[in-house]
This record gives sequence, structure tokens and C-alpha cells, in this order.
Amino acid sequence: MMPELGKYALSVLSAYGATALILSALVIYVLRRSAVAKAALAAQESSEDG
Amino acid sequence: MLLSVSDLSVSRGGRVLLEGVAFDVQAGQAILLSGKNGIGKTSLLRTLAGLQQANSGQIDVPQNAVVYSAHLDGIKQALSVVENLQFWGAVFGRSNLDAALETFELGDLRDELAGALSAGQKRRLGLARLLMSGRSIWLLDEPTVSLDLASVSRLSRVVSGHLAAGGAAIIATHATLDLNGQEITIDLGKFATTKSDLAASEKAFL
Amino acid sequence: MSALLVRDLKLAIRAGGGFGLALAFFLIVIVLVPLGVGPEMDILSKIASGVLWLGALLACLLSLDRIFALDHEDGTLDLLVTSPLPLEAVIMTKALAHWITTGLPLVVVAPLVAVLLGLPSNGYVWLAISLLLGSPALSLIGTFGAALTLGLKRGGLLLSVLVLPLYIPTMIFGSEVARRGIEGAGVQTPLLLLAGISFGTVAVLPFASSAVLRINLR
Amino acid sequence: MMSLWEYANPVKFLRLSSKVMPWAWGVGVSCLVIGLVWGFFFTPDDYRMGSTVKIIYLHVPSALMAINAWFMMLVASLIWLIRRHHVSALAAKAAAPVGIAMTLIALITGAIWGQPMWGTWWVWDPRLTSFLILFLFYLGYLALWAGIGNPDTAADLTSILCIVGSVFAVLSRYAVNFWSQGLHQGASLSLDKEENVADVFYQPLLFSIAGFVLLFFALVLLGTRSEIQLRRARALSLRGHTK
Repeated sequence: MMPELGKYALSVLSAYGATALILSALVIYVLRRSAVAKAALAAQESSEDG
Repeated sequence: MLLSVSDLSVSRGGRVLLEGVAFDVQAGQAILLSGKNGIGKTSLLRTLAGLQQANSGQIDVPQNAVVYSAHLDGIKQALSVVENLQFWGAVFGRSNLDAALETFELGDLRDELAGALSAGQKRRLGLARLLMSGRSIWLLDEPTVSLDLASVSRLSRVVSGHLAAGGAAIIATHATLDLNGQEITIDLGKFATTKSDLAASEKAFL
Repeated sequence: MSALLVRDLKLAIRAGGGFGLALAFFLIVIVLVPLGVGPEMDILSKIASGVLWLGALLACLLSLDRIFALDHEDGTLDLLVTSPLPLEAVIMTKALAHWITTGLPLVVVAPLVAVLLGLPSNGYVWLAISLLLGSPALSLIGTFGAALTLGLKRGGLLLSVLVLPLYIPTMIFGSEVARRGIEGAGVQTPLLLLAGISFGTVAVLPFASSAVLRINLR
Repeated sequence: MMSLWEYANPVKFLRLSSKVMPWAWGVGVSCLVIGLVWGFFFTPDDYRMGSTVKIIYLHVPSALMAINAWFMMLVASLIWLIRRHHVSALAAKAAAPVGIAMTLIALITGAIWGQPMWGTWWVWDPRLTSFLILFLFYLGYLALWAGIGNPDTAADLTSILCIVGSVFAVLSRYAVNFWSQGLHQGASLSLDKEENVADVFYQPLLFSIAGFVLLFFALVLLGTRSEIQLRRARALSLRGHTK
């Protein structure tokens, strides 16, 4: 299943690995920021009706 | 009629402080703005001076008619009294240096470094700058701060002189200034917003 | 405006004005390079023009965040904005004052200090010319950065992070003029581009800076 | 018909963007997966570059997005300064982290890709250097956003910085080309692959580009929503306190 990467295997895999790392860090950052924003808004809106 | 304000609303930090502010200023007249701290006196003066955009409303004032004097006097400590005044004279294209020095009794301090002056003397130097500007409408923000009684009465005399010469003044102050009847006191309390109104830019998010 | 220029120059020269600081910094940076890179003259002379340009650039940067801060702290800036002087002219004058107190002296001092790095003989004149043509851009871009970071807590550091990337074209063309001057190659292209950037910034940046100042003083 | 500017109203934008979000994520991720899996597993090696050609599916899309993200921020900044639409200012703020991540990916994959040819992990090749410079511009932009408290002032100043910065970014791009000629060794391996990409590599590349674009769109959409929600919370607290 794994394609024969030859002598450049390390380069190709490290490129894909680094990209996966950065992309997941980015997605986590954006998701966490969204959660914080939702929580802040919910807190304000609940104290608003409270 | 030198300056007229109609239906002006002033905001600070996203919140509207004053609303529906309206008054006119005739030549020879002074407006004393009173009201508790933080009600918006400084914000109103800064809006009139053009440093800050009004939330809404209208200010009719001729071009280059206003001179603004804030809490901080804009004095360079490393320059002498004369050099400070000469600079502002050059900026406003005026040269009545001696008149300003003499009015505020700074004559004997003329070559003193501004840094060496007392708070009261610095204040007088800051106010002397107004005379150098030759502008008709004075906007004064708490001018009597750190002035002793003698200086306050001198300030009153100077402002009265300015009014008599056809000028006008809008002064935010807690002290009572005797401008021999030329002054009208406006309590900003009646313009203060009771309900918590937000500036336009913040309201977009509600 | 001339009154403002005279005042700024007077303030810079007077005690605590910090007139000589940028030059002292420049000298120190240049002295540090051989201590870091090693004393071999053939290496030093190869990197001399680039290092001298970098040192001049950092020296300009150093003296920038005081350009508005002093006037902001004592209220002069508010009064200047409400004075008859157009704000763009105030900014141009401030940049000119910075250029006279920092840019010009560097044009004179850099060739002298270049001896420490063994700059090849025909490089001196080109180094001076490139600095002369490039330093106005350094002052104006720096003034723009100083306006952006007016009144911010960590303004000085933020100023460097904002301004240094904007310095890249000027530095590349400036040190290229010096390097080609040394090799005797044609300096015309980088020289024209360097001058072009400088004149472009002189013409346009004061407007951006005054818009920024008005926003910051709101 | 709801004109485009209707979406500029933050609250309306929140409602509408919630409908678009699932599609953006769904289609984006699937395109990305298809592109990468197809490119990684089902394409032959290149006769010159061997298997490192597979890095093309990361480097080209990320490089594309790094530049277009800044361009999008420039347009959003102009819209904010001219039309005072909060959504565009906040969209620019949300796009910056995604842009800087894409620049980083482009840098790293570019360096790794060139490594076998150059024998070292970094070479001051004009294209890689201009991405490094773009990275610095992103840093400055994000630093300015973080440095200013008042949101409206921050939006104004970062917009002006973005406009001025764009001019200098273009100047730097040209200067870097000029500077590398100066080194008298031509750009050894120029990394713009579009022209000589054989057909078999091209289809998966299209998929992964589509994947990256939609991923960027989804992340910016989510980011903008968060910024609007934070601003709404701030406005509510401003109003709340004065009651």
C-alpha cells in the first residue's frame, strides 16, 4: 500500500508531517478561540436576561 | 454668533456620555461647563477642538477660530519661557510676546528654563500661549488646576479682557470664575445619558 | 514649520536630547562585528558594506520611538494638531529633524568607521552616497512606525517589528550600491531604485502617518 | 435581492455564516483528502525529482494561499477604511493567523523540497526568501493587532499598516530578485512548478488547491464569527455595566 518513496522518503514524509503539524495547530487554535468566544458571549447574554 | 452647537452627542470608549448638547456662544460671552468628574467635560471640549469626532450632531464654528488648552500645558522643559512662547508665536504667526509675558507676569522668568518653574508658573506659561495664538474662541480644560488664589483672579481678569475684546471662551471648571457677568454656567448633568446608550460603532454588534 | 524644525533641533542638541546616542550606538554595533565575526580582514572587508548599512539602519531605528512620545507626554501633540500647521507638514518636519540629527551624521560617520572593517578604498564614496539617498526613507518609514505605536505600552519593541520589514527594499538597494561601487560594477540601477523609494516615501508616507496620528489621538 | 453589503451587518453575518460553515468544512476537507491521498499514493515518481515531487501537493497550494490571504486582508482593510464594515475588519483579523500558517507551510515544504538538490536545509533562493519576508509582514500585522486595546483603533491602524505593508512587500519581492542576481548565481531551483507540471500530477494538485482554498475559507469564516461574538460580548458588557 505504501508507495515506494526511494531515497527521498525522509524528505517527503517530513514535509507531510510538518504540514500536518502546522495545520492541526492552526485548526486547534481557531477552534479554541471559537469556544472562548462562544463562552464569553453566552456568559454576557445570560447575565443580560438574568 | 461665534460658535453654535446643536444636538451634539459625545462618546468615550464606546459609550455615549452626553446627548442633545446645544448652546450658542456670542462674542464677549463665556460658557462655564460644570458637572461631576467623568461626566464628559473633557470629551466635549476635545470634540469642539476637533480632536475627537462627535457621535452625532452639529458644530458650526469658523475655520481656525479655536485654540485648545488641555490639562497638559504642552511646555518643553528644556526650552526657556521665551523660547516656548516664541515657538507658539511662530506656529500661530503672531509676535505679541511681550504682551503675553507681561499679562501673566512672566517677564522676570523670561530666560528661566521651563523645567525649573513651579506648577503654578508652568500653568501661567501654558495660558500665556493662548494670548500668543490670537484665536477668538478659547477652549480651557480645568485652567485653575494648581493655581493659587492670586493666579485665579489674574486668570479671570485675562479672560474678561479677552471677552471684552470680542473673544469667547468655553471653560470646563469646578472653580467659580468671576468674569464680571459675562459668564453663563451650563450644567452638563442635563445632557448626561441616563440609559446606557452605546456609540454607533458598538451598537452594530447588538 | 521652520519654527518646529528649529525647536526640534534645539531640543535634540540640548542636555538629554540624545543627539549623539544614535551615532554612539552605530559605532558600538560596528565595533562588535569583528569581535563576533573574527579579526580576519579579508572576511570583514567582504561583509563591510552590508554591516555598515545594517548598523546605520538600526541606529535610525533606535532614535525613532522618541520622535512623538516626548510631544505626546507633555500634551504638545494635541496642541499641534489643533494649530494652523497641517499635520502632514508637522510629520514631514519631524522626519526631517530626525534625518538631520541621525541620518546626515551617519553619512559622515559611516565612512570613518568603515576603516575598522577594512572597507575597500573605492567603497567609501559609494557608502556615503547610498546612505545619503537611503536615509530619508529610513526616517520617514520610521516616523510612520512611531505614529502607529504612539502611546502603546511596549511601543519601542513593536516599532522595530513593524518597521524593519519595511526597511528591506531600502537596505537591499542601499548595500547593493555600496557593494557594486566596490566591485566597480554599474551602480546606476540600484542607485535609481534606492532614490526612487526614498522620494516615494517622502511624497506618500506623511499622509498615511498623519491619518494614523489623528486616529491615535482620538 | 439581499445586496452583498447586507452581509456586512455583524449579527446577520453570524446567522448566515452558520449555514455556510458545514458546507465549507465538509467540501474543503474532502477535497483536501482526495487531493493528498491521490497525489501521495497514486502518482508515479518524477524522472528528475523522484518522490519529492509529492511535496508539490503541499507547497503549491500553501504558497498560493499565503499570498492570497494577504491580498484578501488588503481588500478587507480597504473595505473597512472606506465603508466602515465591521465584518471586513474582523475578517482581516481572522485571516492573518491562517495566512501566517500557510506561509510557514510554504516555507518549510519549499526548504525540504529543495534540500536534496541543494544539500542544505536552507538556501537564500529568491522565492523562499520572499516567503520569509512575507512571514515577517504577517508577524508585524499580528503584533499590531495584539498591541492595541481599543478595537476600532486597532482595526483602523492595522488596515493602514496592511495597505502600506503591501506596497513594501511588492518592493521587497522585486528587491529580492534583484539581490539574488547580485550574488551572481542564478536562482538555482526556481520553485514555480505550474508550467512544467505533467498532466498526471495536475489533477490531484487541483483537488488539493481546492481543499486548501476551502479550508482557508472555513477557518476565516469561523475566525470571523469568533471575533464578532467577542465584540458582541464586549458591547453587551459595556451596556450592562452602565445600567
